[in-house]
Amino acid sequence: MLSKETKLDMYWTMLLSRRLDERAWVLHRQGRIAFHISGIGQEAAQVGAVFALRRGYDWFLPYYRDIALMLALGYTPRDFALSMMGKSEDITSAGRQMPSHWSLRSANVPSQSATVATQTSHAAGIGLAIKLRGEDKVVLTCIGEGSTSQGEWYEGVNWAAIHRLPVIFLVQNNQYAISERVERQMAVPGPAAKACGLGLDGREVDGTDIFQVYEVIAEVAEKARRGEGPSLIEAKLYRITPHSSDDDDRTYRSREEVEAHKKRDPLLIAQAILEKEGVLTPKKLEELEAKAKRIVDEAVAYAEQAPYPVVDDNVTRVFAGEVSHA
Amino acid sequence: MLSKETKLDMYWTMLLSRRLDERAWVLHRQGRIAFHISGIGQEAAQVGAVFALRRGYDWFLPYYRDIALMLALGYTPRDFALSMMGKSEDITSAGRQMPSHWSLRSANVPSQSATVATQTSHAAGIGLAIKLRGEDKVVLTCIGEGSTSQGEWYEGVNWAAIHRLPVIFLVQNNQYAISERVERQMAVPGPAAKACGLGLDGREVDGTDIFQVYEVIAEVAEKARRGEGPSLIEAKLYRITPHSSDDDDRTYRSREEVEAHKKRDPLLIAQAILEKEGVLTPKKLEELEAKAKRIVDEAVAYAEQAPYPVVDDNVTRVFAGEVSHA
Amino acid sequence: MPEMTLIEAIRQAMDEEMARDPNVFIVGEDVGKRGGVFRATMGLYEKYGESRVIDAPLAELSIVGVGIGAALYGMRPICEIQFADYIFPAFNQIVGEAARMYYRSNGEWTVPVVIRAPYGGGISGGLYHSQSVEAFFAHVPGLKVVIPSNPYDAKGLLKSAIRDPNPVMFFEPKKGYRLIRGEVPEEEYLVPIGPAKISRFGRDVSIFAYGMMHYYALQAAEMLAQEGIEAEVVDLRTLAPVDKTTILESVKRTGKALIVHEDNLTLGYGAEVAAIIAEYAFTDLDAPVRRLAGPDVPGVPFSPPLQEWFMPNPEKIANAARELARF
Amino acid sequence: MPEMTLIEAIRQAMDEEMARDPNVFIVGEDVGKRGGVFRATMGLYEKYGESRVIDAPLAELSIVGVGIGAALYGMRPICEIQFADYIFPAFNQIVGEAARMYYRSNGEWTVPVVIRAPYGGGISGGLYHSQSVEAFFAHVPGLKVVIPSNPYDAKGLLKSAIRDPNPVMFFEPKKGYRLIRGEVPEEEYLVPIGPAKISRFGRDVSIFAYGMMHYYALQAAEMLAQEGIEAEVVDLRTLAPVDKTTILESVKRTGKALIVHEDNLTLGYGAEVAAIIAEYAFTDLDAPVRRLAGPDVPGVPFSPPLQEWFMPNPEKIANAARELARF
Ligand SMILES: Cc1ncc(C[n+]2csc(CCOP(=O)(O)OP(=O)(O)O)c2C)c(N)n1
Ligand SMILES: Cc1ncc(C[n+]2csc(CCOP(=O)(O)OP(=O)(O)O)c2C)c(N)n1
Ligand SMILES: [Mg+2]
Ligand SMILES: [Mg+2]
Repeated sequence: MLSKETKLDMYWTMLLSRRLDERAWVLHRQGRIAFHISGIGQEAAQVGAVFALRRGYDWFLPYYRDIALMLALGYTPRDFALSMMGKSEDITSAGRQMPSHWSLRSANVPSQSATVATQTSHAAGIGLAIKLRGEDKVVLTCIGEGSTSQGEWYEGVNWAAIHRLPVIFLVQNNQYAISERVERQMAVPGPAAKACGLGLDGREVDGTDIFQVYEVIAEVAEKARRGEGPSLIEAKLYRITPHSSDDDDRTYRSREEVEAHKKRDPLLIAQAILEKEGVLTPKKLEELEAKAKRIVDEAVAYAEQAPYPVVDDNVTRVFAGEVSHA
Repeated sequence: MLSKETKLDMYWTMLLSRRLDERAWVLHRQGRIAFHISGIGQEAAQVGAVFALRRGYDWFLPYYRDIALMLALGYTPRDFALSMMGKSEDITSAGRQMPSHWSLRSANVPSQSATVATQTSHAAGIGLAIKLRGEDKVVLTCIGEGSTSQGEWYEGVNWAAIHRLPVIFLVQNNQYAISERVERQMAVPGPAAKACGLGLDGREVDGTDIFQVYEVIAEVAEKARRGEGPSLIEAKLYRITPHSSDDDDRTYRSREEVEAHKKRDPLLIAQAILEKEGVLTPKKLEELEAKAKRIVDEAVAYAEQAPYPVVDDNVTRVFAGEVSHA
Repeated sequence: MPEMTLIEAIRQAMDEEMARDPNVFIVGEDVGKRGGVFRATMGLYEKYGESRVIDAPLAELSIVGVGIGAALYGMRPICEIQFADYIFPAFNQIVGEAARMYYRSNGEWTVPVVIRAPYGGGISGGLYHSQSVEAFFAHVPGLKVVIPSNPYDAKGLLKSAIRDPNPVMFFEPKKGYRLIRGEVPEEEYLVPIGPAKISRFGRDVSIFAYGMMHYYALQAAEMLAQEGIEAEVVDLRTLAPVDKTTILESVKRTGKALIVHEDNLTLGYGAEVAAIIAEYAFTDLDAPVRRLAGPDVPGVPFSPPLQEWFMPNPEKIANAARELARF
Repeated sequence: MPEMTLIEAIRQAMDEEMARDPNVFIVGEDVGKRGGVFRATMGLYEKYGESRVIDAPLAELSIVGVGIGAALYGMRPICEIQFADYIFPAFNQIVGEAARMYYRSNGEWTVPVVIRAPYGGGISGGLYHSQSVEAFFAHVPGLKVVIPSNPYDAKGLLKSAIRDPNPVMFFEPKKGYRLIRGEVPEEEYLVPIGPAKISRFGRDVSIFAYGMMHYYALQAAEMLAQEGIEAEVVDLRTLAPVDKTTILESVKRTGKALIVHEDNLTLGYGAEVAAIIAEYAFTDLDAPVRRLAGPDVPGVPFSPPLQEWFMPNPEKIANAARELARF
């Protein structure tokens, strides 16, 4: 059973992610950042999954919408703000990568590219290494439902299934791949249905309910640790925002559809649950909101005054081992 | 119901393929050809499938073991012999490709590469074109079970499933990919089990019984023509020979295993059925054997004296349209 | 003549060819209702319907593979790869299949497919939305590789590409999509695949470029002209097959060659141009063959000063050409 | 010193490194019981077990992708691609992921993976079992590309590759697997990745080559020596990063450069070598820079006379070098 503190912590992480994410949209509208891609509506799946695993021990291969997942792993709003602005202190890449291309060595998050599905076979490879070394770590990798159309995805999952590797494939099914609905991606109802053809456990979960996600991930993680192999979890949710700051979603979906889904906002759902359980009071909520605002304000202010990278030897270095990274 | 003539014709095609294939092994041992890859043990699946379709009308994307399939489509032993020896008259490629890299425009067989699974998305594309034009043609594409591990394969099948294209994916499961058993390729019992995750009809058939294969393919072809979409058929059989003339299968499987499977030789099974039905008499069989020998002898003799390609302008031409192919 | 942007010219070429030939169809990610993420196919879904403007699954390999299959059947697919950066999953199909079909079948089969992809940096796209990939494909016999630098050529070359019986890689400088404007005739025309174009004559130094870099090279030539240096600018346009004649004639005139591309230096397209010049114009040369290219790092960095450092621009081109002219 | 074949040296390198470092493991098609289709891993499955010599599903992309993942975790995978021709399905993983991991993470993550693949023609393999693919990868910053031409180098370079913290593409001239023999010391040694080697000194013309073509170049030099032409032969060995210094010093001595490879001409590796020479050795040159390469057709044809036509050989190399020496 989750303690009150943990539940509150989970809620807080979602809230912080939401406020940071919203701020990014504002910064983009103000022309202060070049690009933003959002996790709004997907926070429950991401935070629920992380809390079911062991931070600093298990491995994570997220995808670009995993802001909340990264915050749950210790990545900070300041880190994100620095990355959005391409500043030198960006800890993921020193300003080389676009924002939301995560990397966090301290939390066992390898660097990610933009090319969808490439992380899937990496997750399998990490799972294989864990198994070869006889350890009990678990790997979680996330992806959008559209990206499961890639042959890459299939090959990675297949490896994990054959070798019964400790990998959890979490598909965040937000029903769109940019403009394309899931019916243009697959002839089955959803990604979970793909599991039967690959020979692993496949399940659907309501991705707007953080506690349901937590339960499912905790259960399959335990299975993975026991050597019972990988699982494919489809978290059903909805992409409330346009695909990215470059997108205009009015060309392909109605406002009514989006509004209807806003009623299933995972943040509001968690809030309602916690209020009912008496964990969250109006006063506490106000406090948390104020704290989130302060943290986000500070993060943005810090990043804005932080220096850009300078063009030095480091920028031309493409191989490890030429210098010692002591 | 198949007529006696047709049944005999089916048997004859298998027999001819077998004798041609055996001769290729002999030629290789004698150092008269550089390479051979065999279809022995897979003839029933191949010939059964072709007879269930409309030759000269439907489309075929075979794989390298489909000697019998190609003979059923009108490719001749002489064509094969010319190709084995890299002679100028090789109709698949004028000596450019290794043998068993089929191409036969007159029978709607596009040119094939050696890179496994690449034909799968081509088959989907042809199926798409057929659907776009509103025609009732069907596409058959073959592959080995090991090659269904390729992401390529998955992507091609996925297309056909989404668009309900008239494509039959025939997997010839001969239980090995070179030395690797099917358990190293997938975590499901066999390729047919992959269909459920892709959203199309998947079936197993005894690939050593030509008449069972015929029935199944005829049925799913009819479905495809009616616009009811693609099917995935797994023909269970066994690769009786080494992978190719370069292989030594004693390093990875026992002689007992191979001998046991020789008892399920599709040629003997068909022979027994036809003898029982009175379609095939000892005399007829003798006749057919003699005819096959004569045809194969002649094919090899012809190919051996045929000229090699000469190095001319044609050999440097890499683009269509530079000359008119009148 | 109406003026239009690069992307409008590209859209018009597809529109006209779809109207002309019912075998032409478009397949790619978000090309339908969305009209493509850069809006190249805007309006075509509404005009030609979902069977001719097909939203593909998110899987580039099969976008190309399905295109190849349809082309074998006699269709004329235009495959859109959303960003050139995402063409690698389809590499096997393009290099191993499309490029070889004609040759390996001794001419029995052809693959009339056009593969369009926006490429290039300078748009804050970081490593995975900025890449130049032309060199990989220009190395492959059996592929034509085309990169237009202006609306007129873009329209005329794309129409030629769609009608070509061979696979054509058509890379579009996305930074120029809305930036580069130019006149485009109302009446039908084609620009042939093959010939390069001398877009500015000069006697002091030849600058070879394509796409966005050609646009910058013209600006650099303007700057140099004010200093009395007359640069000749050659728009390579068709990278494969390469137009050796125009390259060599230009070097014969100027004796000096600068090749510019935003792709990284090593084995970028400039290597081939330099090698051709070093072999066939050796006696015409009176200076080393110079290449100005993106640095040899694995992609264009995102951060503004790093991106600036990576990308060639008019100033950098002018500097390199000036140095060469003074050699 | 014991003499051995190229493939024995390769096997020995893997064996020694597996014995030395428990993180080293092999993954590929048929590498286990079968010992690889060319027998490069023969005996290693028996010695190290199925958890360190892993028969992969028939899917190159994930052979490399799984290798990358394991490398990120700290393992030292050796990924075997059965034929270089089948590396294209893995192109996205190699070029987009392995090559960029270090750079994109500002050095936080490294991918110490070795990707081995037999390459090259002359073995009646036709279009899909003969290919040279080094140029694609030598174009990609972040990859090291190594091609040995003899057992000594093969062993020493492969051991260095396995210990290298970066992704290394290791291409093996398969025609030479059993043909090329040479002495290999009993004691442990490494050959560093990076430096080219002048394998024969001469003053008249420099021949740059690697792999099988280097083997032939030495034979050509013998033929030329009998005619009084002293060819210098440079074994490039490491194609990326390229050893400019050795190349330029050799050209300084001879004034003449011939580059030989079996990959097709256009944008083959020779283009880069020629471009480097044309830029940095311009004043040393007293003849055009010559390239001898496979013709620009999409693959090596199968039929004996066509294969013969495609492949460079000692005679063709000697002819080209002779012509250049007489320029
Ligand atoms: C290989 C590749 N092709 C195309 C893209 C461009 N792209 C970025 S996100 C995206 C849609 C992804 O949809 P989905 O997997 O459902 O994830 P979502 O964005 O909906 O969370 C596309 C097409 C890419 N990043 N990588
Ligand atoms: C992409 C690719 N990788 C590797 C090979 C080498 N290869 C040729 S056949 C084969 C095994 C194929 O096994 P399967 O698909 O089961 O077909 P079978 O040969 O058993 O009929 C392999 C690995 C290839 N041709 N293409
Ligand atoms: Mg989605
Ligand atoms: Mg098989």
